[in-house]
Amino acid sequence: MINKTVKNVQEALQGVQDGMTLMLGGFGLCGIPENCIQELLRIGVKDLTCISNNAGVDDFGIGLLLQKRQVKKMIASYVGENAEFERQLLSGELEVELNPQGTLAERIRAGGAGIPAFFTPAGYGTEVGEGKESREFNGKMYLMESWLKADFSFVKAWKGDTAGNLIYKGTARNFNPMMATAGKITVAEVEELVPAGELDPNMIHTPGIFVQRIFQGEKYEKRIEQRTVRQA
Amino acid sequence: MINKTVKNVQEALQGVQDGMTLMLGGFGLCGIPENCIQELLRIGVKDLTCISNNAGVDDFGIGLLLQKRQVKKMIASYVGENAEFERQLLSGELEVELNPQGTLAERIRAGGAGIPAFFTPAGYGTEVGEGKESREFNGKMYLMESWLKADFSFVKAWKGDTAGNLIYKGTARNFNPMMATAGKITVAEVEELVPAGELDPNMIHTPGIFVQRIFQGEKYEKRIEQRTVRQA
Amino acid sequence: MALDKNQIAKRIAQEVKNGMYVNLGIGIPTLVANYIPHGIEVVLQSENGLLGMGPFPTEDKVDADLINAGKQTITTLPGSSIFSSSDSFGMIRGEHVDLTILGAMEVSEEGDIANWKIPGKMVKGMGGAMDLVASAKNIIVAMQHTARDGSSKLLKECTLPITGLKCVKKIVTDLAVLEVTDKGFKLLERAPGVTVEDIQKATEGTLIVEGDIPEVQL
Amino acid sequence: MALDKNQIAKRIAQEVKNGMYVNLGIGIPTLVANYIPHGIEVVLQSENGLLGMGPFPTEDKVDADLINAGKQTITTLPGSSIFSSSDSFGMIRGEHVDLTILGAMEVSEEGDIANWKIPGKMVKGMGGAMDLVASAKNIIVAMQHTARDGSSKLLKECTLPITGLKCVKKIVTDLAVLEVTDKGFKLLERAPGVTVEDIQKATEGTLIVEGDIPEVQL
Repeated sequence: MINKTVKNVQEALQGVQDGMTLMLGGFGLCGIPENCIQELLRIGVKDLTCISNNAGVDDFGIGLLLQKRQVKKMIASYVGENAEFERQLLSGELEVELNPQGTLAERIRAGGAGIPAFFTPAGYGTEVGEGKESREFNGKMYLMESWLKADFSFVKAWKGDTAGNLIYKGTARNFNPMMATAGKITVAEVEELVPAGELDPNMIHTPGIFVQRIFQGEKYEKRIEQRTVRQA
Repeated sequence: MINKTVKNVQEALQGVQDGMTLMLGGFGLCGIPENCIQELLRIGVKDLTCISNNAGVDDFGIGLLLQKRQVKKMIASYVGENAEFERQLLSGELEVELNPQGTLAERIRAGGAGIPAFFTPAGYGTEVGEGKESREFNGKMYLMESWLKADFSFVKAWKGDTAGNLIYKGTARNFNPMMATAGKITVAEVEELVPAGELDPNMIHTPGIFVQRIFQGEKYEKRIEQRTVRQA
Repeated sequence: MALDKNQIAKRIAQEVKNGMYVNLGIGIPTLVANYIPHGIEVVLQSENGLLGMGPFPTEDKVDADLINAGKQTITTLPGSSIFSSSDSFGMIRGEHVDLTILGAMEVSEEGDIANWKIPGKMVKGMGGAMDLVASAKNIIVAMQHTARDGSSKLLKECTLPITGLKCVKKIVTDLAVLEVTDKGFKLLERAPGVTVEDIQKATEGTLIVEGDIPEVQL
Repeated sequence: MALDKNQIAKRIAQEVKNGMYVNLGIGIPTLVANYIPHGIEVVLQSENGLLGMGPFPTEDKVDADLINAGKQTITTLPGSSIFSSSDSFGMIRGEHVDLTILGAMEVSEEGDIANWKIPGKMVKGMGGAMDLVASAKNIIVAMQHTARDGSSKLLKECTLPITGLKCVKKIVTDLAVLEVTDKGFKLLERAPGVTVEDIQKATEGTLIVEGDIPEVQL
C-alpha cells in the first residue's frame, strides 16, 4: 500500500503559499486541524482564502489566523462567536462569502466528486440567490450552485493509517470527510497513526486515495465552546 | 428510538402494487435483497419499473422477475450475463434505460439528497447524451442528469438494528446505501437484526431515518457469479 | 399573561407526534426537547451530523468530540448514528426530517421568514437555516410577537433579509398560536389572559379571527 | 509474432508507475495486475467499491460479499477500504484515480473509444466505462489490432456507438504500442517480428511513423 506518512507538521505543509485557497475541517471548534492551524500561523502565509464552516473564536482556531490578518477571504456558513471577525467584516477588511451550510457541504463534496454544478432549493429567493441561475423542477424553485476545490485541505481525524485511511470520532466528523476529497493536496492530522492493516476496511470514513500526507498531531486542546452538563 | 421492525417479509412488502417504481440494491448478485425478490415473485406484482445496477442472472435475482414478466422497464448500467434479458430487450418486450454506472449511482444519491439535477461528464458525446442538456464548465463538457426516486427501495445489509441503522459487509455495500435514501418506503433486510444500542453510532453506514421497515432475512444463498481462487 | 420561553417550548412540544424526526434550532427550540410528552417517541437530528441526540452529559461524560449544532456538549442514545455534514444536509434537503422548529426575527403573512442578518449590524451567517426552511416538510417558528420597542414581528412583508420564502406553517409566540394560511395569519390560540385585541394590535400582517379563540392549554 | 493477451498485459504493466491508483477493466486489463514489477507500489481500485484489491482468495477464504467489478471473488489487503458505488464514482469522476486500463472494440485516431454496444446484436451496457473514460487522467487501451475478418479496429472514426470522446492516450494491441496524438496514431513500438508495413495494413486511421520503431521489450 502507498505510504502517505510525513514526519511532522512542517513537512505536511510544505508548498503552502501566499494567496492559496485552503479548506479547514471542523464545526465550531470541534474537529478542527489544530496542528495545521498552528503551523499556518508560524509560517505566516498571507492573503489566504479559507473555506471552513465557521471562523473559530477570537483566540482559537481560524480566529487566530484572522487576528494575524492572514486571511483575505472567508467562505463559511456561520461566523458568530467571533468579535474580531465581525469587526473585519463590517469594516470591509475581510471579504466574506456566506453559504447555506448544506450548500457549502455539498459544494465541497461536488468538488471532490467531479460535479461542477448542482441544484439546491436552499437560498432561493434570498440574497444567496442573487446573480445565480435558478430553475424550476417539479414545481419547486432551485438555485444552481458550483463546486469548491482547494489547493490544500487540512482535516483532522481520530485514527488514521499509513495508507491515508481515516476514521473520525463523533461529531468531529462534520466537514472533514468532504474536504478530504476536495483538496489538490489533502493533509490529515490524526490523534493516533497506525500501520496499514490495523483499521477494518469496512469501517473507513475517508479512503486513503484522498489523503496525500498524514501525520500524528500533538497536544490536542479540543476546546469546548458551550460546556453544558446535567446533574448526575 | 423509533422501532422500524416488521415481523416478516410479507409485512415488509405491504403496499407494493402493479406499476410501481422499485429500487433493488446489489452489484451483480452481491448484496441483493434475496428475501424481498422472492416475495415480489410470490405476490406477482406486474408492470414494475426496476432500478438496479444489474438485472441478475437467468435463474437468480432480478432475472427471476424478468422470467415471470413482472418487469416493464429496467433502469440499469450493465445487464450482461442474462440471456432472457437480452432476448426481451432485443424483441422489444422490455423497455431498458441504460445509464453509466456512476451516473446511476449519483442520480439515486441525488434523489435521496433532494438534488433534482447535477452535471457529470460521463456520456457526453454518446447516445446517453441524446436529448439531454449539455454545458461547458472550465473547458470541459458535461451532461445534466436528473434525480431518481422510488416508491419502494429494497436493500440488503449485513447487520441492522431496530432503529433502522444499517451496516453493510464488503462490496455487498455497493448501491444499497444510496437506494436506502431514495425510496418513499425503504425496506431493509438484514442477516442479523440486533436491538438499538448494539451498533456503534460512529460506524453506521445507513442512518435509521432512511429505513421505514426492517426484518431479519432467511436462507441467504449468496450465489457467486465468478468463483475465482488461487492455490493455497 | 404572555408565555415565557419555557411555556412557548412546552406549547410547541404538543405539535410533536410519535415517530417524528425533528430538527431543533438554537434558543427556544432547543428547550422543546424538555417537554416532549411521555410515550411520544421522537428522534432529534442535529445538523452537524447526529441523529438521536440525547440529553446533556453528566460532568464525567463530557466529550469535546460530541456537540450539537449549538456547540453544546451532548450525548448519544441507543440507536444513534453519526454522519458527515453533506450526509446530514442530504437528509434535510431530501425531506427525511419531519419537523423543523426554529426561531425567527420576522415572519410574513405569506410564511416568509427572516432570521439570519441585520444589515450593517449583525452578520452571523445563515448556518443551516436556509437549507432547513427550503426543505422541511413542516416548519414551526418560536418567536416573540413584538420587538422591544413594541413593533410587530408578524408582518405583511419581512423588512430584514429573508431566509426562505413561504415556508412557515405555524407560529408560537409569547402572545398566540397562529397558522400561516393563504389569507394571512390565522389565530388559533391566545396566551392566558391575552385578548384578541391585544394580539391584533401586536400583529402588523393580516390577522384572521374566526369564532371563539381558546386559550393555550399547557 | 503478435503478442498474446498475457504479453499485452505485461507490456501495459510497464506503464504503471510507483504510487499510482489504478482501475483495471474486465478482460486483458485484469491480467495487468499479475505483471506489476516488484518495488512498484500501486493500489487497484475496483469501481464496485473497493480500494486496495488483493489477489484471488484461496478456496477457504472465498467470500460472496467480496467481489471485483468483474464479479470475481477477491481479497482485501492491509490498508484496503470499502465504500459505496456513489463514493466510488465520486473518486473516479473527481479524477483521484491516476490510470485507467480498459478494453475496446474500436478506437479512433482522435482517441474516441467504443466498447459497450453492437447495435442489434449485443447490449450489455456501459457499466462504469463511460464514467471512467470521461474522467480518467490517463487511459490506456488493451485491444486486438484487427477483427477476426482482418478489418482494422484502429479507425479514422468509430463505427460503433462510442463510450467517450478524445480520451484514449495510449493503445497496446497484439501488433503494436501506439500513442494518440493530435495528428493520429503515433507508432511507438512493434510486436517482435511484426513490421511497420504489417501495422500500417492493419490500421485504418492515420498512422504516424517517425524514425526507427523499436520492438516491444517484455
